Amino acid sequence: MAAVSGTEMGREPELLLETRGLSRHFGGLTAVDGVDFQLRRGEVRALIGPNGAGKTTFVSLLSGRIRPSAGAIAFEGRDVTRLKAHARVARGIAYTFQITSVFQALSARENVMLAVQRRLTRGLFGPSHASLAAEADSALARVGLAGRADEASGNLSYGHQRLLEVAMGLGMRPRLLILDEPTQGLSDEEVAAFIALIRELSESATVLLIEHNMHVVMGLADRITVLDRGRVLAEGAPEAIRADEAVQRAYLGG
Amino acid sequence: MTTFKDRRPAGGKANTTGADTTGLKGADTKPAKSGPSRRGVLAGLGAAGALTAMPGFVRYSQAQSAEPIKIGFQVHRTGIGAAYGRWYDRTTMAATKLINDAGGINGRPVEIIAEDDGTDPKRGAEVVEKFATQHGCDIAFGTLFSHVVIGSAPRAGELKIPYFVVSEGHHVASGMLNRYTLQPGITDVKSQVIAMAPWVSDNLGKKVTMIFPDFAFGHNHRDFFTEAMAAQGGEVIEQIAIPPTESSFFKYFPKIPSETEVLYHVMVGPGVLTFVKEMGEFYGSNRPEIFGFIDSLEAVDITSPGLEFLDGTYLWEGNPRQAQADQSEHDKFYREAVGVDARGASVDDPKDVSTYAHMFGCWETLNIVKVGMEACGYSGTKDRGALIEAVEAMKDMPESRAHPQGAKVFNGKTHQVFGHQFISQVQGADLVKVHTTPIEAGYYEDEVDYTTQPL
Amino acid sequence: MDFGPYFLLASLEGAVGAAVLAVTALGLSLVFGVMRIVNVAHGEFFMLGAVIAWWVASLIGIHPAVGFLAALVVSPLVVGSVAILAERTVLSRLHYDPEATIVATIGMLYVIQQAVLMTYGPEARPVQPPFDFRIQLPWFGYSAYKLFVILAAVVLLLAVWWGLTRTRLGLMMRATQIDRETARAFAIPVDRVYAGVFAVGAALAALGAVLVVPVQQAHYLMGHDPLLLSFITVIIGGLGSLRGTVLAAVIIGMSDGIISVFFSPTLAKIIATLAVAMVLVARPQGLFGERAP
Amino acid sequence: MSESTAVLSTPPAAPPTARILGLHLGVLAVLFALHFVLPDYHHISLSRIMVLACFAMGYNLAFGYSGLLSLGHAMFFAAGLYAAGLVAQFADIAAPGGFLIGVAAAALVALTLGAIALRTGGVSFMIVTLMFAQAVFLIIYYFGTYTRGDEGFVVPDAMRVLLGLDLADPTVRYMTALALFAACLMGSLALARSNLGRVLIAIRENEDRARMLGYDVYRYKLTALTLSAVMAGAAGAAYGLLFGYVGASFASIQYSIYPLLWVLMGGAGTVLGPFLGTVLMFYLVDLTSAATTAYLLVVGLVLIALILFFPKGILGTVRERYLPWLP
Repeated sequence: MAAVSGTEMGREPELLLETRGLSRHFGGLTAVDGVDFQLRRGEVRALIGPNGAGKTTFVSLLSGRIRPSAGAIAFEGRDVTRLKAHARVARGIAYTFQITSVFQALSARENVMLAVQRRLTRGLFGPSHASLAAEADSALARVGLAGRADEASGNLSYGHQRLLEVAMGLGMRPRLLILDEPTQGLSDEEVAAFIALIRELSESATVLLIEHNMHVVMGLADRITVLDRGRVLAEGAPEAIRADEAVQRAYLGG
Repeated sequence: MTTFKDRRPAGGKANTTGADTTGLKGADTKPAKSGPSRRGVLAGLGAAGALTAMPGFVRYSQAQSAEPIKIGFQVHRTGIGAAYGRWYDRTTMAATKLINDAGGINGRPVEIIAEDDGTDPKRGAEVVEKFATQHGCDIAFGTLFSHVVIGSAPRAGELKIPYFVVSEGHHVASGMLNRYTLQPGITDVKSQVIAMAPWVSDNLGKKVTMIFPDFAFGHNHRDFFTEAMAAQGGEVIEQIAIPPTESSFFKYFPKIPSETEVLYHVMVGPGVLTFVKEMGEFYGSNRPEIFGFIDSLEAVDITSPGLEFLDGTYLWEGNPRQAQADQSEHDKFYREAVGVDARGASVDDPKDVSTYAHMFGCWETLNIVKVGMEACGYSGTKDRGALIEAVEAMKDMPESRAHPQGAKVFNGKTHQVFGHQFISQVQGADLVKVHTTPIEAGYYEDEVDYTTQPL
Repeated sequence: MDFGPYFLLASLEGAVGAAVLAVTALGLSLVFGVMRIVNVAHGEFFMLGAVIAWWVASLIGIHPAVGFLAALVVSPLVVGSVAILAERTVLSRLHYDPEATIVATIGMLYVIQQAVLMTYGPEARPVQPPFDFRIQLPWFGYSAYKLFVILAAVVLLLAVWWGLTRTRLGLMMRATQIDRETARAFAIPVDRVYAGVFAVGAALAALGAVLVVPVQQAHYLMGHDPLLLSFITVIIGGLGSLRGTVLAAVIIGMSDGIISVFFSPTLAKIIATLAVAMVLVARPQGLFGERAP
Repeated sequence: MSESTAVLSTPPAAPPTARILGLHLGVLAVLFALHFVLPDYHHISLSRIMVLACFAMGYNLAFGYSGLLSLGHAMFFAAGLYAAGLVAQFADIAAPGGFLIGVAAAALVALTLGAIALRTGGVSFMIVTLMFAQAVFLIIYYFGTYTRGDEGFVVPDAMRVLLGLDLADPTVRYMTALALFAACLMGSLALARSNLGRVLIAIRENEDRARMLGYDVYRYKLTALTLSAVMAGAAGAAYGLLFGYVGASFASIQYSIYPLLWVLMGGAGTVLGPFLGTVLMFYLVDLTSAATTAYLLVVGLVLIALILFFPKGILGTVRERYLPWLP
């Protein structure tokens, strides 16, 4: 299956992440099947595909939450295949969960402080409470949650919890931010605000986004990768993907 | 075996503790040296009102209305020692009643203050503290299980409250404990075991296999008996230790060598019936001679189903459970006072079997306390040291109502008493005494001289 | 004794232990699997079963076999009722929160133990086996009743298996185990199923105790070891896997018998204990669990 | 166990440091003052309670803050108790040295057995810790030649000396216990409010999420368990040296369950909860045992009532309803 060739820009941006022959089997089932994938620094990439295409498994392999059955992953030119999840985070790969999973008992601020703290911590004890809180508050302000910093995050609305997740992502200052269906369950206005936020964010980080909402995908992505049954079905600029027949078959023809 | 050195500094420890830290408000109590400030503040509060209104403080303030001799009775009401505790309780109450009926001690009535120690060393220590500092007891008394004794004794020593144990453990005479801990009412296990060896070797056989629980009590049997048997020209050919949590024993029997002439068993804990029953199943009618300690069969009816196999075997008894043909009038008197029938069960309930081989120790100890207190003119807690010295001065204790188990010799240096031991044979439903050891058969060299320690 | 007969003896002993353990642990496993709670009072249900067996047997003095059979019926019923009472008044109000349940069942442990101490007393009391028959093998004798225990346990296990797979209650239990919410949607009275499971679990402990009490004795502190062993068995067998529980019971029971042939007993216990721990470290889902919880 | 174990909630507001510090120093000041006014029995008992409360606070670090439900903490207490006791008995090492060796022994047990146990989680962790503790208990029996098994042994008086002061003296004992207690209490408080404490709470609340924030969850858990063991071991060593007895009953499963009960009663994940729970449990047993031999029955019923009506423990409930700033 030939990949749609991407739009050629003036110069080739540096590679941020690359996978070669990445596979993962669960028992007899192959969720990810020999995927070769490249991500350039600074782009916003959307990962789409029908349900069960292996999108979440694929990003879980990238983030280190699960181990690959075969293949290799390189991040910034270094092999991270054997690296544990937390160590990959330290290298700059951040992952936000599909199902909202903030620390419900902690305040919004403390949630973000946790994200900031790891980055600033050397050894067991890290920076002062005040400096952490200040940085957390600025991240909360960026996602529009400044007024809710002291609220227990479990009491926040669903949309706000999604925003909090993003604020935590911001707090980590990742090089690669992986967002798993970030707009699921959000209202139209919330989605619009979210698009603006990701755009702003993409200036400082590369973004890999799993998304069902085509409006979001088309509005955000520089390039799109389509997964189907664990393989890369197509890859290219949004317009090219929109026009691709194989993609349409996969989505519409079932 | 490890010997536990006495590490007390020769001149006694740096005396930071002052005379009496236990003192209650009794007029005869001196304030603790450590506590003048504490006492001062307490008195200065004047208000003890506020404090005494709290629940735990009630007895504290009532402590002096009457003037009985208060004996703190540390009793196993719960935990693994509960079956023993109940009979220790009855014996203690019976002895107290007699003492009181006869005018008490120095004209003062005896009051027993019982507290459950849960058969746990930590709670035991707390209970001793409670006797000394809250109940205002004159002495503490009555403990059986060794770990409770060893856990409590340091506290008794520090609080300087005489601690009379009825434990049969070797811990007192080994020198591990302190001058305030005494065992004048019951022979210790080392002496019991040593006294058995000559008879076993002469009458049952020279090649012995021992089965014992794999903890300190069992190890005492293992070490002392093996040594004593060797001295008799016999030999312990196998030692089978049973782990502390075991509930079935059958799989250990194949470890018994076939040339075994005598099987020596001492099991402690509720598993004994299983042990005997399985031993019967294993051997059938073709068995070696069997000799055991009755400790684990205390409070157990010898006619219980499963114990049939014991018929014809021999048991050590600290005091014959069943009234024997040559029963002394002292035993008769004691038996009746406690409420035990001729078969060793409660007169109210023939199924309620006593711990006859041990509980006499409570009776005799209380009588020794009485004699000791009267000898030193005991008038209050300030005379505790004098009481210790009075008991240490005791030696011969002839058989009497006060000593219904038989005559005894007390060793004031080691704080341990030595008495006769009995060997009974199970004959059908009966335990028939076949041998009485002389007191000297249980003697061994002193391992400590407590009298050199400061009071 | 030669190695061969010794090994046979140890295996027989192991099999008896395994049989009782399988029945007892199955009760815990059922509760664990369906309700997702740890019942620390399981050992006390076992003890209660033994004590009630003694009571029944000593009330019916006709023939040991009659007393034993009566105990086999009465004891699990009484213990099951106690369990239902506990489940309705305490556990259901805790909404089966795992930690809260542990604390509450520790409380029950104390209550049951103390209540038995106050009424039954601290003595160890024997129950006569229904038949007292000794089989003489060439090397040693063996109790026929113990062989009966193995047989009875197998029959009981088959009965439980039948009950779970062939009866309506069993179906409801399994449905509830798989998914509580869906079961509720299918109009399964989940609350009553929970009460039932808790009762059946306790009744199985009581049955295990009735089987063992002619071999051991009823004593108010006897629940400690069965609890610990059942606990281990259920975990090793794999959470919620009844087949795993039974298999683990056989392995643990047999190895307890056989290890004692080769090592000094206390050392054997240490080795066995550490082995169980290491199995769990290597396979947290248990030996027969399907996948990590 | 489950991830939904919100045993506590942390204060949403920025913690009022002065008030918190005041409260805890106030508790210490009251304990100091009580030395002068308490009747002897309660004075002795409080010495013991403070030592055991250190055990409970150690347990709370693992269970309350990090969500590690261990059923084997007796092994850490026993490691401290036996190490301190055995070096006193056989190597003539007196109190300060013995105490440090006890603490080191507990840390060593945590770094070996604890490190293995932490490879598992949830119910498996409970069982593995239970098994390890049981093995430690049996090992104490196995080496009965030195440990005297169940009987235990008395720590020689001459070894129970700290800086020339006799630890058996009531005042010295009380003040030593208070010093240890103060160290553990303020240590717990500092930890609960530290960055480390925040990570531990995060791990308790949602281990997976903490990992995806880049925290090496295993290393943090091991740190928490080791700190917890250090406190438990310190309590054990202090217990042996202050009260003069070392015995296997302190390594039994009972002593793994006690700290769990104390912590749950006082409030898991609260700094003062373990102490409160220890005090209440002690007096519950002490007062009921004076009134009835069935005190365990009362204890059992109280436990059930507590968990039914105060599931977050006393201070957990207080924090939830009245004092949200309580650490």
